[in-house]
Amino acid sequence: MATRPDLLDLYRMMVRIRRVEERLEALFRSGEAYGSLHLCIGQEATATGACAALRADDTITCTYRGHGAVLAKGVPVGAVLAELLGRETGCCRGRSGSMLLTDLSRGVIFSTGIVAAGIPIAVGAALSARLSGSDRVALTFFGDGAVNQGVFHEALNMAGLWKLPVILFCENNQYAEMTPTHEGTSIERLVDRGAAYRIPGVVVDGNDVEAVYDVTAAAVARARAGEGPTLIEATTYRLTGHMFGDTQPYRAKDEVESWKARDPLLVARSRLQERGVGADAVGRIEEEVEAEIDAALEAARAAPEPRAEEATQYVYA
Amino acid sequence: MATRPDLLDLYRMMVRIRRVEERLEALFRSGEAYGSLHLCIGQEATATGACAALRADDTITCTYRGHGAVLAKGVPVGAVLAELLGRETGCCRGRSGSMLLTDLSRGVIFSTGIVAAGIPIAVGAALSARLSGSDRVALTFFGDGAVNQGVFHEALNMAGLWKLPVILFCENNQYAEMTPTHEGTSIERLVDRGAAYRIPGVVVDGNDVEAVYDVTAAAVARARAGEGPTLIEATTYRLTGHMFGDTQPYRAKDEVESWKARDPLLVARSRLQERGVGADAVGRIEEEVEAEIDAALEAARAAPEPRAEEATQYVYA
Amino acid sequence: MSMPKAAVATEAGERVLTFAQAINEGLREEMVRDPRVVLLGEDIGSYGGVFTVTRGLFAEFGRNRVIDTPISEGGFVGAALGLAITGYRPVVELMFTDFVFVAGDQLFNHVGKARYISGGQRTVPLVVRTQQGSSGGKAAQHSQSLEALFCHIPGWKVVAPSTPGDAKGLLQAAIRDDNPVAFLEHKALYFTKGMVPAGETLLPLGKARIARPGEDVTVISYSKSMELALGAAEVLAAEGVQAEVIDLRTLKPLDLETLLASVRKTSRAVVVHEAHRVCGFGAELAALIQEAAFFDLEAPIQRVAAEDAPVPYSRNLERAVLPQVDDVVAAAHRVLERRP
Amino acid sequence: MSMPKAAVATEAGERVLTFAQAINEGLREEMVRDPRVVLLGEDIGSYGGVFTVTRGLFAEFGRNRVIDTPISEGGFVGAALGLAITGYRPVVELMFTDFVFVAGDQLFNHVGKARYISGGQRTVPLVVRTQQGSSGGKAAQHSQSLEALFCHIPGWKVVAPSTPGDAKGLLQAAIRDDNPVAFLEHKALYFTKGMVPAGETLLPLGKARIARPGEDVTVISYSKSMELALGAAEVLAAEGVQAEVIDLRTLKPLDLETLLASVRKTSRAVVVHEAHRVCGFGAELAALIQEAAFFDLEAPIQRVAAEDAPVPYSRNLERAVLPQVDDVVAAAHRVLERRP
Ligand SMILES: Cc1ncc(C[n+]2csc(CCOP(=O)(O)OP(=O)(O)O)c2C)c(N)n1
Ligand SMILES: Cc1ncc(C[n+]2csc(CCOP(=O)(O)OP(=O)(O)O)c2C)c(N)n1
Ligand SMILES: [Mg+2]
Ligand SMILES: [Mg+2]
Repeated sequence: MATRPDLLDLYRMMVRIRRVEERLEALFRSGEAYGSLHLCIGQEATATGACAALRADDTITCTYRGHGAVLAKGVPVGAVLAELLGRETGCCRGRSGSMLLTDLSRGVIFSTGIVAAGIPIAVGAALSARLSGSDRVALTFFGDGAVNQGVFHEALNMAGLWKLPVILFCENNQYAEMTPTHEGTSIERLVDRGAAYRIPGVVVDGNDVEAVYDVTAAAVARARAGEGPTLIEATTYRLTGHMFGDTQPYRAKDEVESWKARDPLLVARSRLQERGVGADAVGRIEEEVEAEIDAALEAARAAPEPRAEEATQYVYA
Repeated sequence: MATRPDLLDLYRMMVRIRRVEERLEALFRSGEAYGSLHLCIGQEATATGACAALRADDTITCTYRGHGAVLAKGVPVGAVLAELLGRETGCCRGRSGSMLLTDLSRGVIFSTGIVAAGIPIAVGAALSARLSGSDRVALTFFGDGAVNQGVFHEALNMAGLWKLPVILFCENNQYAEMTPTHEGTSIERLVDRGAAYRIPGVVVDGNDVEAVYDVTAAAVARARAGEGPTLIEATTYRLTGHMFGDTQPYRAKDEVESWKARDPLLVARSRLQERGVGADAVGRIEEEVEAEIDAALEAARAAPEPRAEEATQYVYA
Repeated sequence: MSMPKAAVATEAGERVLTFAQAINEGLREEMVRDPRVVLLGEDIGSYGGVFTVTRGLFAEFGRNRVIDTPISEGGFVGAALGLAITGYRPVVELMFTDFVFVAGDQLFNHVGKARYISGGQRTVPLVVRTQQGSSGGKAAQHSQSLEALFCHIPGWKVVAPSTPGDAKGLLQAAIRDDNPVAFLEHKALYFTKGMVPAGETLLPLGKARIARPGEDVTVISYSKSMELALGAAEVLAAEGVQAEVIDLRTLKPLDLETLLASVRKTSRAVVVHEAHRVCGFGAELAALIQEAAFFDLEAPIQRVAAEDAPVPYSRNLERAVLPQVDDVVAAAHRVLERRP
Repeated sequence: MSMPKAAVATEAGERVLTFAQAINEGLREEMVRDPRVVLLGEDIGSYGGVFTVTRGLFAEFGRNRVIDTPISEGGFVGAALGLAITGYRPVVELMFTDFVFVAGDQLFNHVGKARYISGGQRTVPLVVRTQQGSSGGKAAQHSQSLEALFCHIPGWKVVAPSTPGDAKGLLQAAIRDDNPVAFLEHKALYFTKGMVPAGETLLPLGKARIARPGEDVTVISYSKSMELALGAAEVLAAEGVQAEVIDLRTLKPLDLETLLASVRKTSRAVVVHEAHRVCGFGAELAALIQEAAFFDLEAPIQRVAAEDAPVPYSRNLERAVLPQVDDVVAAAHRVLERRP
């Protein structure tokens, strides 16, 4: 198994995601970005830890709450910001917006706005790796609500049956939209569903980026070795609403506060401190990330919108 | 719990189903019945034992392999034969044919040709019973192949979550069409899937009609008592092809022969013998059933076809 | 958004309500009237629905009447069918019309066919409320309009209101109808306002409305595209052209009589919708009108609809793909000017 | 049913094959030519498919090329999409077109949109083979024809061949096409016979074929309904009416040019298909033809298609719901006789 990346690098990625999300929220507020926006603030450790365990040629599928994963897989901030500003320089030339981000060159093969629908696509990517003799793996992100959708079941059954190199990564952020996880299913640990497909399951603290890295790296190693899929349930929490505009009447302030105390950035920062990394190094990251985003945003703003005459281009090859 | 019905009565129903199926096969051969035909020969004990545990007001949903269940729930032979001859006197006025038999007055609320699709409908019928304060239960039949379909998962999740009075009855006849069960899923006992929904599961010898009755009656009692759903896996075997015309190249003659030795009618007959029921009583049943079917077939043949002018009637209320 | 208290059923008069409030009131009154009416859907319970349509209903009617479901559209549409054929009158919320494809098997192979294949035994009083169309930037999987699909597969009635008053009246009729009804709301209409009668407001399914009378050209539309039709009529009026604008309100059954009477008068027709042009409902309208009124027509029927591309994110691409007022005006010009 | 050994790719000449054999041969040749072509579906492996189409391929190519799936249509269409965007060229068998509704979300929200929403990054060389229509008595859930749905939602090409030779040639072109292609077979055609070229048989997608030339009326059809069109043309010929019969072969992209040339010549058009009339592909054809050739038409375009009812079981009801040769003849009479 590969060695765990430097925590400072993981931290930098989490800060990048957090700051991009905050920036996007502001851009929505001002109307520069539009449509719908699902932030992953509070969940940066899952995307970051999981993608850190992947190679460049490994693939991921993401949900509408996928900005973090897309960035963590290496898509430049500028390509994401330009996409959400509807620019031709966006990673999807302004055709996808927030929910459908794709960057094949970085292995982001699909993001979907349909709950659970990325899972069978990832199973196909894993089958593709198997058929071509590659030791590439496919990882698919989905939420706690997705485990009640039919294709979750169908995809896991195929993954288990064919022992495919796929990592089934469930981000259990305690809610599916406004509905608590446990109003959607009667089982306690979602990961226990793996047994229905002979897929081993593991629960991990989703706010601890190193723990996430470790379980994902183990699952990746299993998959590369031909030992089949792993179901990972990362326990986490979204610190903002389900989507832009959600006023969150459905949860107590206490609950949010208790999770804020376990903010994945805080967790990483205090661990860095324990390990003797100075406040200046951490602070520098903040500055560098801000500068990176400022520059990316400036470039995105300066970029052209897609041409209306090309509105029907890319429907067919 | 209700007392187990007389084995001779259960046997009579199984003989009725067997002889109707054989007659239908002949009617297909001659072209009097047409379309597609999925026989349940070899599986008579599941339909018979399960339906014997139900009240008249309990509901069932069936598959395209549903003639047996429909008869076992009390639909007259004549209504089924007339339907398959495309007559206006058929239980669905010649609109359904073999795969879609319905008789609301007997609680057969849906038969479907789509694998697994009856399961959520039965969950709805169980919810209906709950909402109306009735202790009615809903039972849904499906095959071993159906457990890999998305709505199986969705429906069981709802059933478990809401603790509905539904009996999930899987007839594991070892094959989904021409594909052995274990090429469709990696788990050994299908019933273990119940754990993914906190639904207790039980495996039963599906060729032993009394055993089937017993487990179903227990599940029904649980359901009526408000204790929720039960998943039953009845191990059985279809002794004919998947459908009319299937030459069964996919299975060894030995295998078929070994199951023929466990034909549910044989099992019941030898038990009757053990219990001292005379050969004449058993023989009389054969004769009575033949006479019943002869009369029903004659009536069906004499009945009118639906009028072409009424072809679009019943689309809308 | 705060909601005025829904009016008491016996109270007379009209009030200004939003489209979402009108539907909410329509649902509430039907639930008060008939205990068999139950709601199913995602986040419709204490939250009141992501578009606020079911607000207050959970508190008033409780969890046996307003049922929050897991994210299992095939499963809960199937369950609603099971309810409908055993005595209930379920109203299902499919959060976005795009999820019709997730529940397609239950909707089209089961719900729509349930009555016919039973030879009339089953009655299926089931309403699917969903919302369609674009509100800007929701992109390919959250902006579709799928009325043609509900019209193509037999067994469904299809309703697509354009005003709050129509929405309430048609919804109440849909709930009392003994057939499956696809009740197609439009996400960009929810916070538009209009006069809504208090109390029972039944509008018959299958009756179109002449939204604006005129003599020169018939413009046929429904749902939010009525804005385009009426907007174009204004522009045309300034040019001296009197467009007759018809709001179909119900697509199936279709009020062909009202359409034909208008087309026979104007000899020219333009149909407008937000769904894709290819095999859209406008094709059916064009085919029907030319079948029935060919010799009354002075020009080919024009369709104004979405291009053959998924709905894109970027604002100016979306504008290029979806129909605009200008496109309706241009189509009217074509039918008015084009003589051989 | 026994199958002749598929012809070697270099062998010249034509042989008589069944429709099923022609598709089998087309698949086989493409699999030999291109190792990226893989098949997925239910019972397609050692059994060779319930309609015998994949017979022998499992033995020849093994389990990595001919992949038997669980009964999980949404799952394996999604997996095929994953394969297609990572370098494979999957050909999926959906056993019955009716199961399109089970896999609808992957087909329409994902496969069809995959290229566009990625701004052209993804290429999706994926073929869905399925079979439609009636072969008698399979009733409401196993007899549908859903081409209009594939045409309505952008991103799919749609092919519906009527002869074994066309089936092979169009299938090979579909497999080499870089877009999702819905390849719609008809269950009642599988054991019909026709001349089929040995070896590579590429027919371009989007080219219609004049199946029978004529001057008096244009009859447009595709798939098995071509039998009705040609049957009616015989009847009409005996009456002295020369029908020009066009086999569309590909519905999307549509060969409008060939259609219009014919309609401009005959001034009369009848469209024929087995799918439901309401919002069927015939509506699109009628709308397009009147848009482009209105002033050339002498009569309204007539549609011959299934009634607005699910396909019933009973033979005589089924005959009443589905179009028959007589209906085509009657439609031709209407366009020929009806003058104001
Ligand atoms: C099939 C489908 N049903 C419903 C929705 C609407 N929807 C969007 S996000 C969401 C909640 C998903 O919850 P979860 O899987 O826990 O993911 P999270 O949003 O918490 O990341 C729902 C219901 C959808 N997009 N797709
Ligand atoms: C959704 C769906 N997919 C595929 C089919 C075709 N099909 C009909 S029966 C069958 C096998 C079902 O196997 P199983 O559930 O074991 O039931 P059995 O036929 O053995 O009773 C298949 C694949 C179908 N009817 N519906
Ligand atoms: Mg969640
Ligand atoms: Mg089976």
